[in-house]
Amino acid sequence: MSERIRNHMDVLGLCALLAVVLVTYQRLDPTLLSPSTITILSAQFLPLILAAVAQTIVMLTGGVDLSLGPVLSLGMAVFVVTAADGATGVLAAMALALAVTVAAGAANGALVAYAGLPPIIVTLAASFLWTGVTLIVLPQPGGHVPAGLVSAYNLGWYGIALPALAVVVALALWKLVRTTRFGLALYAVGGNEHGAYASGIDTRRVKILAYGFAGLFTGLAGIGLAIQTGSGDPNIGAPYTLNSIAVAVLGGISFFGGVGRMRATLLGALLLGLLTNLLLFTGISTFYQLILQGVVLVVAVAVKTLATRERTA
Amino acid sequence: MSVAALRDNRAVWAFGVLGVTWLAAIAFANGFGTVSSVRYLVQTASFLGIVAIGQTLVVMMSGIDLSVSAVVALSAVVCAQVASGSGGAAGILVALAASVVVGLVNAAGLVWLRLPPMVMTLATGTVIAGALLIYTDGSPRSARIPLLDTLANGSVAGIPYATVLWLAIAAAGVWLLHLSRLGRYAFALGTSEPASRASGVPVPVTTLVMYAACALLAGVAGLVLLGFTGTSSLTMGSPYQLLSIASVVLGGTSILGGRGHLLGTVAGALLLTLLTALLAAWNLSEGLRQVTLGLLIIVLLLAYARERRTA
Amino acid sequence: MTLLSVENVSKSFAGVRVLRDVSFDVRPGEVLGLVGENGAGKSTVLSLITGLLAPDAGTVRFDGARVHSGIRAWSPHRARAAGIASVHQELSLNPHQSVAENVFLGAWPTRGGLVRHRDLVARARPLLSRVGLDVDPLTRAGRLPLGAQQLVELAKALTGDPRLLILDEATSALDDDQVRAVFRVVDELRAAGKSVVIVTHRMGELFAVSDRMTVLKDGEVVATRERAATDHDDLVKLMVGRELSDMFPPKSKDTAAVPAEPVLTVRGLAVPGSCAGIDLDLVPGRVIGLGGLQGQGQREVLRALFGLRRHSGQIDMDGRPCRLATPREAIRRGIGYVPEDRKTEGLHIAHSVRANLSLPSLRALAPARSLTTVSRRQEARLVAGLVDSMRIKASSPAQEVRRLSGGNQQKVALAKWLPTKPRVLLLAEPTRGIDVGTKRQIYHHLRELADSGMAVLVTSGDTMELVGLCDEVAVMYEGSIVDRLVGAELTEERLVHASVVGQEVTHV
Amino acid sequence: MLEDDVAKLKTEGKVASYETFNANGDTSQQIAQIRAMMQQKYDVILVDAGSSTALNPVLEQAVAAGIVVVNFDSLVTTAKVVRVGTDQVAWGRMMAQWLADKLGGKGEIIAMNGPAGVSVSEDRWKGADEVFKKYPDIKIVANVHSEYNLAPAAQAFASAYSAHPTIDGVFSQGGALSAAALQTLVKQNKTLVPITGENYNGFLKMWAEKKAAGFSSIATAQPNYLAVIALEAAVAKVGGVAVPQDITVPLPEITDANLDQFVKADQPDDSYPIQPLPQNEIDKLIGK
Repeated sequence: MSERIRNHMDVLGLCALLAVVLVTYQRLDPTLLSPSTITILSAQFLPLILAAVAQTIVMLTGGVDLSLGPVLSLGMAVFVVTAADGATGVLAAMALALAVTVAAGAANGALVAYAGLPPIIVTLAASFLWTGVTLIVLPQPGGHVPAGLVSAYNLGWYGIALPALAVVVALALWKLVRTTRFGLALYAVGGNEHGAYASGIDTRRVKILAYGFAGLFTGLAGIGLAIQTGSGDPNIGAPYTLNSIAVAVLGGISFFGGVGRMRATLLGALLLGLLTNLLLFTGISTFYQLILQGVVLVVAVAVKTLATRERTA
Repeated sequence: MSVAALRDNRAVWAFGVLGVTWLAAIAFANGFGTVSSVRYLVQTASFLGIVAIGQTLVVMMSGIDLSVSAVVALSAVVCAQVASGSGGAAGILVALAASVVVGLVNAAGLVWLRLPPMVMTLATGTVIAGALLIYTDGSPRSARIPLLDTLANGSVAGIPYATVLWLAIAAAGVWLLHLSRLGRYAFALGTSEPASRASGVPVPVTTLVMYAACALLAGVAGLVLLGFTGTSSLTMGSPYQLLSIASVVLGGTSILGGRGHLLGTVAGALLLTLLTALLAAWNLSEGLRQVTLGLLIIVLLLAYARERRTA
Repeated sequence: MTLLSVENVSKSFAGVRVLRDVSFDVRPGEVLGLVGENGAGKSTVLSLITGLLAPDAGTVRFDGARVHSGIRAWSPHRARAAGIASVHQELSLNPHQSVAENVFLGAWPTRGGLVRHRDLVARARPLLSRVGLDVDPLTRAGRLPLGAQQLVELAKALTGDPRLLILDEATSALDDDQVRAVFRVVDELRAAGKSVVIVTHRMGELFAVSDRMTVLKDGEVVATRERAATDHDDLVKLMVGRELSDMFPPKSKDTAAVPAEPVLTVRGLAVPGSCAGIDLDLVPGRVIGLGGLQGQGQREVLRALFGLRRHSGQIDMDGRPCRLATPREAIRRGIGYVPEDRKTEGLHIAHSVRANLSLPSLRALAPARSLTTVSRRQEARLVAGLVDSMRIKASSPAQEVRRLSGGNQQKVALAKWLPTKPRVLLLAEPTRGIDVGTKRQIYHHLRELADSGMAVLVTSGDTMELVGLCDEVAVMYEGSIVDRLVGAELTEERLVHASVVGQEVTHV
Repeated sequence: MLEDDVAKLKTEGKVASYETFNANGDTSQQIAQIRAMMQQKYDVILVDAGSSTALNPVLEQAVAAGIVVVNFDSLVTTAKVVRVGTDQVAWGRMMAQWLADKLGGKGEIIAMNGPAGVSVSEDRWKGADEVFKKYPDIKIVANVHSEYNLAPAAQAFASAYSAHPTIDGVFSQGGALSAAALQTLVKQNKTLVPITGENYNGFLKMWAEKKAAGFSSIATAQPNYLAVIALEAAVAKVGGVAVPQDITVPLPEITDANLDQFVKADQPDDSYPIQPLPQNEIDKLIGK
């Protein structure tokens, strides 16, 4: 079954790298595996992980989402503007924020599906749009997140790392979606769109749903970031657009669609996050962090491409 | 050219939309008819326009350059830094050389490492941003270089030098992309890479030249900006990253490559600058302004930049 | 009683009528052959039936009901639900998903809303064996050879237990064994009272399987014939409107005489995983064929000689060793290549006829002394000459290649090499999916080129073509040349026999 | 300036080691860095906040962990850390008041603001808006947002200006913005209307140059000694001094009259010249 081994090669490679990073990390920070460190780290990584999940979904359809950062900010803004104290208040605000980001994603998807515009330029134009909407919802940093929620999330809740739990739940949700017909159709549309259409798959519906799901996970990332920081900031999402692409690519998701696994994206996000943190411990100037990020990206993708490419002259 | 061919030519559309928008601006907004306003618009459009011409070269071969923003900053910062020690001429040369090197590195990554253009240029952009932080220790310098000062701020017969430079670059670009052999190769690559390889298109050379030219133009834009403001900063290129791509697309060039005309990008850059200026002239909140800009771009793309369905 | 009826259907694209008043019907338990030259409108008619297109006028009825009416538009989705399945020459598989996933593409069986892989595999197996395919259902579809992928398509078409199966050039990538498997399925369906519409350019297959044949020409139905009431010549006459006696040009006159010096000698050519020990002598004036079943390494030999595959072995040109590591080197040495996959590798289909024809010759049209500026005048002259001599039918040189018929596309893919004055021409499946009239033209062109001193190497899955066209055929089996047929030995029987040597199954 | 002070305090034995972290505009990154500092048990964290709200939880945790956290320049909203800054609303008020007086309470102006959605620009505008509300005859014809960066600011101003060439003054929130506005007027050879400013040397130089031509301005500063005060406050707090939670440093005022003391003709454009604050003033501010 070399076929299956080949399919898991990149995941195994990422796992090995991650193990190396974790061991190094553990030596520099022995509290790595304590509940409080896990809570803190997972709170820190959650937005990037979920943003990368969203980006992965879009990339699986063969697209790319340049409006991810603004939509993340939008979700955050709607959440902090509407969040009231108490469980119902928070849940209502979450639902509203997610509804808005799902709608934003679905709007992107509808433009891609019906307008015949390439995803990259639809989402490029949409990035201006959603930035504007965010600024209307939340003109300056502020808003309100119940203090109890913030501390439970960041410091642990009866010893449970809520952010880690949230990531696990989100990924389980994806796993479920992945095994539905829609999940398979998503891969089919990404792998051969015309073929999928000719086989009776409603490719437009699949795309709109896919972008909608991406909106959902982007919104969750925004809410996570809001709870982590206890407030909203209309500009905070911007770096996530390119970072999420970097993570997805690191996880082996192809720009051409139809190829890649979510667990690889997860590993990519953890790897990139831990590596950056590691630099903070080693005392190397943080200026080198960007260089490291760029080099890791190039090396990882180049190794994968060169290892798997057809042997042409 | 027949009427049907004109209707199908999206670059012509871009100029049409630009003309209509401009007329509408003159009719319905204050001050857009004056000579000084026109002059200022074309001057400010030049910065974006120069970057966008470079971007067109790579988009046409189905690539994309996400490192242009970093190269704009790189060129300005390096020039300012070097000029303070070794004089303006050295600064300019070193800055342009550094830009070209970035372009060559990008192309090398695509050709020999087979990376997708988005990944490679994103990565070089990130690395440059980091390298600039280290190089300047976080605080880049300012510099007054007479040549750049004149280039950015001077004018001849009422036309800003920056605009003259832009148009000259556009003319060179038209030759490179539409008249020269290399341009044909770029179009071929943009349409189908396997067919191009099998037709003997020199893929490495074409890629190297086009990406180097793109980076060089981003570097030129950085220098003009340095001359315009007299200062360099690490983020001075960021507005040009997405706007240069938007200009290319609004100019009717297909983001998938192989279709469009470089002159359309000139219209695209002007159109974007004009729209931004129009929105600035209206007293809207920044949020509404962004929403309007986003919607306008989407509407324009829907009007004439739709891709043909392959089905 | 009819299952499907097409009534007075018309359809235009961009003002060009491609179908005019087309009517025919398909009865239950019947196999209808739909024949006609390329561009006659067969694919368009089929697209109307499968929901990829809607007609401008006329009606399509399936099971008595009009399909293009009502609130919901007819679509592949609805067609499939109604019991219409189709297999096309162009694959609709997703290369990245498993065979099992592909077999149920778009109609995955679920339990509790979820798709279980174990179910998929279990349910895919019988379907795969029904089409004679022995592969692990978990293999990625993209890893299978082309013919096997085509059979996966067929298995996929059978999933919904279709009442009407459409086979559109579905056998063109298959070898004889695989074709037999397909026909077995067709017979089963017919026996079960289901219907089949088949489109193929291989006349033999058509007569082997159809009950009736409807002939399309220039978008109109010219005749529908019972199989018993027609023969090969009759059909061809209907398709092209004239008799086709001289399908193949006469072969080179001096086969028996001492051949000229080979321009390219190949010794021990090997491509890892595909072929080994290949010896070939390509001689000016001669057309050499590479025969055998599908996928025996023929394609890789050509790709290696054109520098598209890494290879080892001794290649001499004019008696001197040469390296063919990239297509550019091959082209510089005077080699031209017309790949079987013309839409991705042979042509820039989104570009104009002009741009395609001039691309390999730009070095001459834009020399360094003109600062590499392409001379439009010379280019126009070159293109006009080629369009004229190859009789390429295009509205203008600016027309996009994808708008041309398959035959004209193939002519462009061939013509673009001529100005580079190649000494060796490599062609893979030069007439796949091309109508009879154009086939004939291409055969004659190839012979003319050979007569003018070119060495031609052709691979083909069509034995008749190899026998009719080539001076010599090297038969490949599992990556090696197992037989060489020249002169009187070169017959269809010998060729087929050599192709299956080493196989347990004997040819019937 | 901060480095000098660090060196001084090191020789006095009050600071053992000192590290700089740069988040490069990424707030999530800044949070990660502060976490790392907490884990490495720094005694003092000085922070120039990338977001006015996003850092609140992590900084509060740092305080809870016993670290002395002093926030300077761009301030956060939590009251649990020591904040050293200026009153941005007052900044806007001061500039707007000067402009209103200059125009005699009447005229058309363009407002040049910093990037939308950032507290500093929103606060400065809040102060200015309060003032302008009192003068119904002052009409804000265009309200422009741009980065605190010359090139985009110049483009934004030029756009607004070409639509409204008859303005009587410019309210500007920052030095680069003021410089961009003034530069545009000079380049286009237009009347030099009053423009509010900041101690951005490029602007000060141009102001000094055009003063003779009748250009008038006012400028204030976000003094770079805020960092020094922050450091001194932190060291004092570790040393047991009762440092106030909020240290509001008074805004300096640069006018046509005292411009010469500030402008530094020999220094680059992007420096922010300021008169140093005497040590006794600092001590007073930090409650020594």
